[in-house]
Amino acid sequence: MINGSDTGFVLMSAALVMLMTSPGLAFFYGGLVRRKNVLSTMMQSFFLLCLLSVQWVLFGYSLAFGPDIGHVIGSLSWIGLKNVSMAPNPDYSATIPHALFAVFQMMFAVITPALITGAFAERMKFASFALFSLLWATLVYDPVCHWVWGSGGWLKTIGVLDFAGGSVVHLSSGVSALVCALMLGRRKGYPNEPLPPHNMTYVLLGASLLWFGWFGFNAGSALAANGLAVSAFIATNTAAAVAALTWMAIEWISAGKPTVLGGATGAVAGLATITPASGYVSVGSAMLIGIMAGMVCYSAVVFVKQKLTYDDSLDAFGVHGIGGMIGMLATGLFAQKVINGAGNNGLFFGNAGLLGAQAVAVGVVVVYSILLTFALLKLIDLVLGLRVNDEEELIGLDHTQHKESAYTLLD
Amino acid sequence: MINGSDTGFVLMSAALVMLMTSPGLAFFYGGLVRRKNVLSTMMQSFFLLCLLSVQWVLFGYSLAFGPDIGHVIGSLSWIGLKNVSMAPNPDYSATIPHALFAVFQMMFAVITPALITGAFAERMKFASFALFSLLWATLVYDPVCHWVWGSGGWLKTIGVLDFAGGSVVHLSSGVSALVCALMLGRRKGYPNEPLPPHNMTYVLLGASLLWFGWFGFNAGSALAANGLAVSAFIATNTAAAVAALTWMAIEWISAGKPTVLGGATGAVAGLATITPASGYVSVGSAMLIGIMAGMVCYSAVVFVKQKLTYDDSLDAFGVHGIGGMIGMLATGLFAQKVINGAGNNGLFFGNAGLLGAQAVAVGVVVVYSILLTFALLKLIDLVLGLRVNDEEELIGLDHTQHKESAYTLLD
Amino acid sequence: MINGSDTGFVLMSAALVMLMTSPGLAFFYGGLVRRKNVLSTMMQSFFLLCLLSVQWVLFGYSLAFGPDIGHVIGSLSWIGLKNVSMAPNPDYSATIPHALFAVFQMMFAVITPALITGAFAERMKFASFALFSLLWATLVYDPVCHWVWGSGGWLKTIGVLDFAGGSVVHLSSGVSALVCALMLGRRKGYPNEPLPPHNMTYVLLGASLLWFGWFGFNAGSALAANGLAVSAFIATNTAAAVAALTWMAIEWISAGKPTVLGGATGAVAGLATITPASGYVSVGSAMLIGIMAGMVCYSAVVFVKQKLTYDDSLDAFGVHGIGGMIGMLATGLFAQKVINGAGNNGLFFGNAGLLGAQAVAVGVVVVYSILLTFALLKLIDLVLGLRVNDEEELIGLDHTQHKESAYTLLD
Amino acid sequence: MKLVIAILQSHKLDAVMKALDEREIYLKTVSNVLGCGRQKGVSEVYRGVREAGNLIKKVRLEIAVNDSYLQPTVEAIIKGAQTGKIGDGKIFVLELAECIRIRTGETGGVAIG
Amino acid sequence: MKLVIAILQSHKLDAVMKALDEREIYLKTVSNVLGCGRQKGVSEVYRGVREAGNLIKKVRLEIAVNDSYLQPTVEAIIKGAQTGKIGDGKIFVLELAECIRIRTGETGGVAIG
Amino acid sequence: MKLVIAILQSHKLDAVMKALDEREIYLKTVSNVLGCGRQKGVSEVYRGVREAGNLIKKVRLEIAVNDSYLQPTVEAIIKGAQTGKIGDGKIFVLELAECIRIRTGETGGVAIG
Ligand SMILES: Nc1ncnc2c1ncn2[C@@H]1O[C@H](COP(=O)(O)OP(=O)(O)O)[C@@H](O)[C@H]1O
Ligand SMILES: Nc1ncnc2c1ncn2[C@@H]1O[C@H](COP(=O)(O)OP(=O)(O)O)[C@@H](O)[C@H]1O
Ligand SMILES: Nc1ncnc2c1ncn2[C@@H]1O[C@H](COP(=O)(O)OP(=O)(O)O)[C@@H](O)[C@H]1O
Repeated sequence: MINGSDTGFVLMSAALVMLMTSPGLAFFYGGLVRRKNVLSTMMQSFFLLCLLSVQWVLFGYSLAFGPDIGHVIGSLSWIGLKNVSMAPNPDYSATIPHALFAVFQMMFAVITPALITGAFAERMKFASFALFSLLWATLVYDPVCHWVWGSGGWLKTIGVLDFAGGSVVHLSSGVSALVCALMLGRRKGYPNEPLPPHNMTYVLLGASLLWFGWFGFNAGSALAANGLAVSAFIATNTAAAVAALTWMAIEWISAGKPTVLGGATGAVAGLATITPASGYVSVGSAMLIGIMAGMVCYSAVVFVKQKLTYDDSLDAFGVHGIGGMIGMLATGLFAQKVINGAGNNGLFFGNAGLLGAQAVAVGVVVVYSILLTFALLKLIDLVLGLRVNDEEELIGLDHTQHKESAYTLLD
Repeated sequence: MINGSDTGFVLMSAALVMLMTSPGLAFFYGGLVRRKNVLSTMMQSFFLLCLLSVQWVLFGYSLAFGPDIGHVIGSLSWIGLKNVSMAPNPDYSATIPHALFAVFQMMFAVITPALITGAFAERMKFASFALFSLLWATLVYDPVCHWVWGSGGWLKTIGVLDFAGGSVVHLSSGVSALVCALMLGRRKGYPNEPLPPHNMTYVLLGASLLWFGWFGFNAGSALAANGLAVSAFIATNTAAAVAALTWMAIEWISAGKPTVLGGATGAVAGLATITPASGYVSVGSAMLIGIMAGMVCYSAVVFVKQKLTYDDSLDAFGVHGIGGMIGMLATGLFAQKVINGAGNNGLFFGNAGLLGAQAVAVGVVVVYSILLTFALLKLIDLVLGLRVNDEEELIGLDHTQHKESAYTLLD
Repeated sequence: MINGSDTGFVLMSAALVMLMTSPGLAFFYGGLVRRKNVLSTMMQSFFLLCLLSVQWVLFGYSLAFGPDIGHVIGSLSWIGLKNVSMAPNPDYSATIPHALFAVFQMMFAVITPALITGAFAERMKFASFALFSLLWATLVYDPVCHWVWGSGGWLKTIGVLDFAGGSVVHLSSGVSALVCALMLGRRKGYPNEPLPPHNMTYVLLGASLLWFGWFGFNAGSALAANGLAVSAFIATNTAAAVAALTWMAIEWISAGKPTVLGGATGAVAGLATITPASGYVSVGSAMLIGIMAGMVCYSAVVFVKQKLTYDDSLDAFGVHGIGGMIGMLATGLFAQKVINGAGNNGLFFGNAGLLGAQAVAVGVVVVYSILLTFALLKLIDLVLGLRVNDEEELIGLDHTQHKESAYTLLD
Repeated sequence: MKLVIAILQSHKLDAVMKALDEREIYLKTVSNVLGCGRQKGVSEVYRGVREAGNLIKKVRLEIAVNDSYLQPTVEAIIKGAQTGKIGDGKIFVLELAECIRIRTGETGGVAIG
Repeated sequence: MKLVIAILQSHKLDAVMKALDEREIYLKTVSNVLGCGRQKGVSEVYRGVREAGNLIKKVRLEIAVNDSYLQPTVEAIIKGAQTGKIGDGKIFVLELAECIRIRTGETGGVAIG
Repeated sequence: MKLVIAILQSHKLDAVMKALDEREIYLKTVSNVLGCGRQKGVSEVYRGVREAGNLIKKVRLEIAVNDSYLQPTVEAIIKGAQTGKIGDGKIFVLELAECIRIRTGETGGVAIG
């Protein structure tokens, strides 16, 4: 039966998740790039909000959550939200309108490809980006989402736990981002020339709005205004805070000063990492997960990337890919049935099986994302080309892709 | 009887609508003007949040929603929110405190005159703006609001449907904006000199916050956390996305590139247009309405305005006036009783009568807004003058109207 | 019994209060400082969000709200949120999970020390700031919170009313800010050289987000989605609007022009002032309180500070200290049992006793905050020193404390 | 050849550019500067504090001209920028030793226009 | 001694700096300017309005050199900035009467490098 | 007449202005520049990457003076800006051919002050 409190709470949560993509992610990423590319970077988030909203309504939701076909994909019987009514669908949520579940999930489908854009900032053609994102959402996101969350999805069936999208959202986008970074190649000048963030206050604005919106993302994933939502809220906030402190502490010790970018990045890493675990773990476990997130993502961003010298411009892989991976595995370690009866116990609470399932999910999502992203990029490279030309890259994408500039110069 | 879920949902919705005016509209408009006028532009939104909050509590709510006098205006028996208690008023909302209905409506009364400020940006005297807005809110907004939404209001009585303010908010303000643009005259230099937006990232921030807040505006207008709110939420998001895509597609075809400003403007046009229809139409209809919004508002802003060379600086008419008009008529075409039993069927669902009522509402609101706005501006021109003088316009309104500047120059 | 509507409403309110600290306060304060210090200023808010989130979970909540010890402090039996379950704790809130009450209160514990940072902007060492804030939160905030709000707290026992934190949040931080300003000494150049705000649009963004978040702060403090929350919402909005108008009116009369900074500051002063009273007073009283807030805080900021020439850089004392004080006393004047049965009548409604209790609370909090803040600063000065050296102050704290700069210069 | 540097009120730039266009002087370089002159700072008021910062926003115009164009350039600037009130700005003229067009490598008088 | 002032396309700055480095000319001062030359403004489009603002973002490079370094400096700038298309910019050379290093008070040719 | 151009550390501007005021040199024009000199870039660290951008924020001061004021101007700048550490900046002196006050049209030495 429809429950008003749950409905109101999930409606507001959906709004909060929308805010994460734009202005949240738009400003987080936009502040990090150079002045001449800020609009093109923000545009990618904003455009995906538009594009995926339509894709989801038209067929994306049906593919991801529609009646199961062979455990791998949803059927097309819900296209155009046909049969998605205001009655609840107990497979997904017994107390809110089915259409609300669909629109809440829409906001996840929107932000996931937007996360990837961190990898190809400052050099990708707009048309190619748009085509890639549409295909990726359809061929990667929708199936993976079905496997993990769809009724009948095969990863769900083997017991994988992913509360709010560690594998579906962060791992899939993060790994794909790495493939993008490798295939697009580095920005001109990277890593020899300095490419400092053009507006760090935007980065902080974006990170703060992401943190705020993440309450809708994780607590909202309880799909009810209940104790589980509260538990997820606390785990989320705690992991974000701890990961940010961890990151800053490492900087303080190793480089002498904690930085704003470190704090912001650490918080986002903590948020990404706690995501799959947020509805299954205690506040103490959330702290440990936050510490892991801070330490491992820091290493990935600062050491691994610099060693391998690929140009994941805004660290979509280091933060979301690695964070999603740790989070999925940590769920296999720290999950507790006393926190969430619908979940399972993890290794530290006597059940080794869960960790296995989580590892399978990680492996499968990584491999599938790599293969599909690779194939899609190859294809688009043939048809449209991936990168703007050198001259356009030098002039900047705001001018060359959108005929606009972000700021005027004269007062 | 008071229902906690509905109360909580409408409280949050009211907060979201407040956010639309400032920082939402403040940044959307503020980014579009030149550096020297950004504070004066933002100030207009912020100031109206303060001014109208008080006007509404003191007498605005009573005029708009108070006990009906002759179908045209509310009586003064609710001034100072007298008799507006925590018990529900079933005329307006059976499940939330009457006072909550009043404060939710307050946020609509706040944003409506703020929308007009787009027309007189960069040249209107602050005192004249303040006086105009107060009078306009009292003499235009409050009566029109009563006609359409007030218990006993004559447009309501003839069956006009306006879910969240297509006529009350967008049409009334948009048409008045056109009158303001014509009577104030053009900015110095317009249209010969380039007047590019001084900060496009602010425009995107504002547009995104408007989109976010619009969930409170439209879904909140269900006044309950129920299926209708969900339906309005989806229609809103869909129309915004489709209108933005339509706008960008037109640009892409006609000018070679989609722009950030196009996307942002298209989204706002879609949001304005879906507003009156949002609680009465299916998601499919919302798509069609979005396409119409994109195409017609684009034409109004790009072709009509440039042909007629009036200076509606920030396109308050082209976006909100035209959007409100299309939306009201589209409601007459696409409304469906199966979506909202309290509504009616539109032309495409077998009932031509509704379209007639909608057309009457459009005609009446247009004529009334034009006449009153014209008269008010004439009056204020006599008393205070409307425009700053040439020197002040050159120096900029931030300095001359507020003795402030937005940004320092030296680092 | 747990109530879903209340749970959902308080969850969202907690998210809103989180938003107040960062980006709300971060941008309000960050816009006011000079370019070279903007990151260090914003960082203080963001860092406290991280630090206090952890402190609160670890032991802060237990000290403040844990089982009472001698009416002065909570015991340590709730450390790590032990025994803070998803069942309600009727001492604090009968209808929401106890853990939700804890996390809602967390956001108050976060913002309170962040308010103080306004006093030492642009000159305090980061390490000293961090240590000070942690100790202050533990030794000032937690006990004061226990006295006023903790079950068994002695100020609560004598009948002090503080709905959402006039004494606990604003008075304690504002008075401590004054001590900080005095002990740190003035910024180099103050008051002889001009130190204009480097980005007034950020100030407006911050103030607007504070206003928005304050609905969660005050209405959320009803801890239920009910009439009391509605009443607090209206009082909050009204007082903010009236105080802003009052401030701008004074400027208009005395300096010829109303300013954006005046409007923003007035609104925040109104919000701070109404905070303790918001759940106890009528909308009419809220107006009067708003006028008082505007007039008295204006005098404190403009006349008193300039006369005494201490450098409370961002007016944390003048706005929050004075505002909290007036608000606490005004609660003693304007409170009404008909608004909130759990409250009491104030002097104007026939009960002089309440004013006495409020005055005691003000006195106690002022004296305690001064003494402890003084002692803490002395201690930290010995151990770490309080101020950066002259060279570092000249170069700016962004570089010297965080090795970052907020904006790049070349396009 | 001369290099003319003019410091103008920001809001006079458009008028000056128009006056220069009339004299067919199209090439120029513009930048933001802060000026400190006889003009008292436009007083701004922040929370009651009058910030009489005497650094005022100005615009700096740089124009390289052949000698025969010096007179018209100066005239145009004065025409566009003069109000007769304090703060109108200054024109500085420097001897220009050489001018090179990067595109072609041309030097001297032909490179200037 | 000479003062070389060059107006460049913003995105050519890196290449010019590299070319200067190769010739061991390290000291310079850079600023943002808006240029108005033969180049038509990069047309931007805002709500259908083509803003052919003919003020285009450029970078201004200022390099003080001893006379013997003039030639390499000019060469390096041309090497780094030349595309052959309109908008490449100009180099202006002024006679430098004196140069003083603030740190040491040194003057003349030794102070320049 | 001379045109003095000084490149200073941003945070020394106030001290320099004070020193100039003491010598009754009030008129000047200030702008933001990025300097590249012997000073190694203040290293900033973004996600572990040390951005040793060798372009450092500086302030550019332009003062037109009559010849008799040249010495005091240079002295004042040195007094206000000198720390003895690398990065203190440079002073460049150019011959000023003409100076015109836009407000009055006055030229030469009287127009400078
Ligand atoms: N001697 C000078 N050196 C450098 N800049 C100057 C000089 N004199 C004037 N300026 C610039 O010209 C601007 C206008 O000068 P000001 O004295 O205010 O006006 P006026 O020329 O009308 O007396 C100043 O703000 C400053 O930027
Ligand atoms: N005579 C001049 N005076 C000042 N600046 C000039 C002059 N000529 C060119 N410039 C600057 O150089 C830039 C490039 O000049 P432009 O004419 O577009 O290119 P080109 O040198 O290839 O013909 C201009 O935008 C302007 O900033
Ligand atoms: N030859 C030059 N040409 C142009 N600018 C210079 C020159 N030499 C120094 N500068 C400017 O002066 C600043 C300070 O110079 P630097 O070499 O760092 O200090 P110092 O003068 O103490 O050796 C530089 O950042 C640069 O902006």
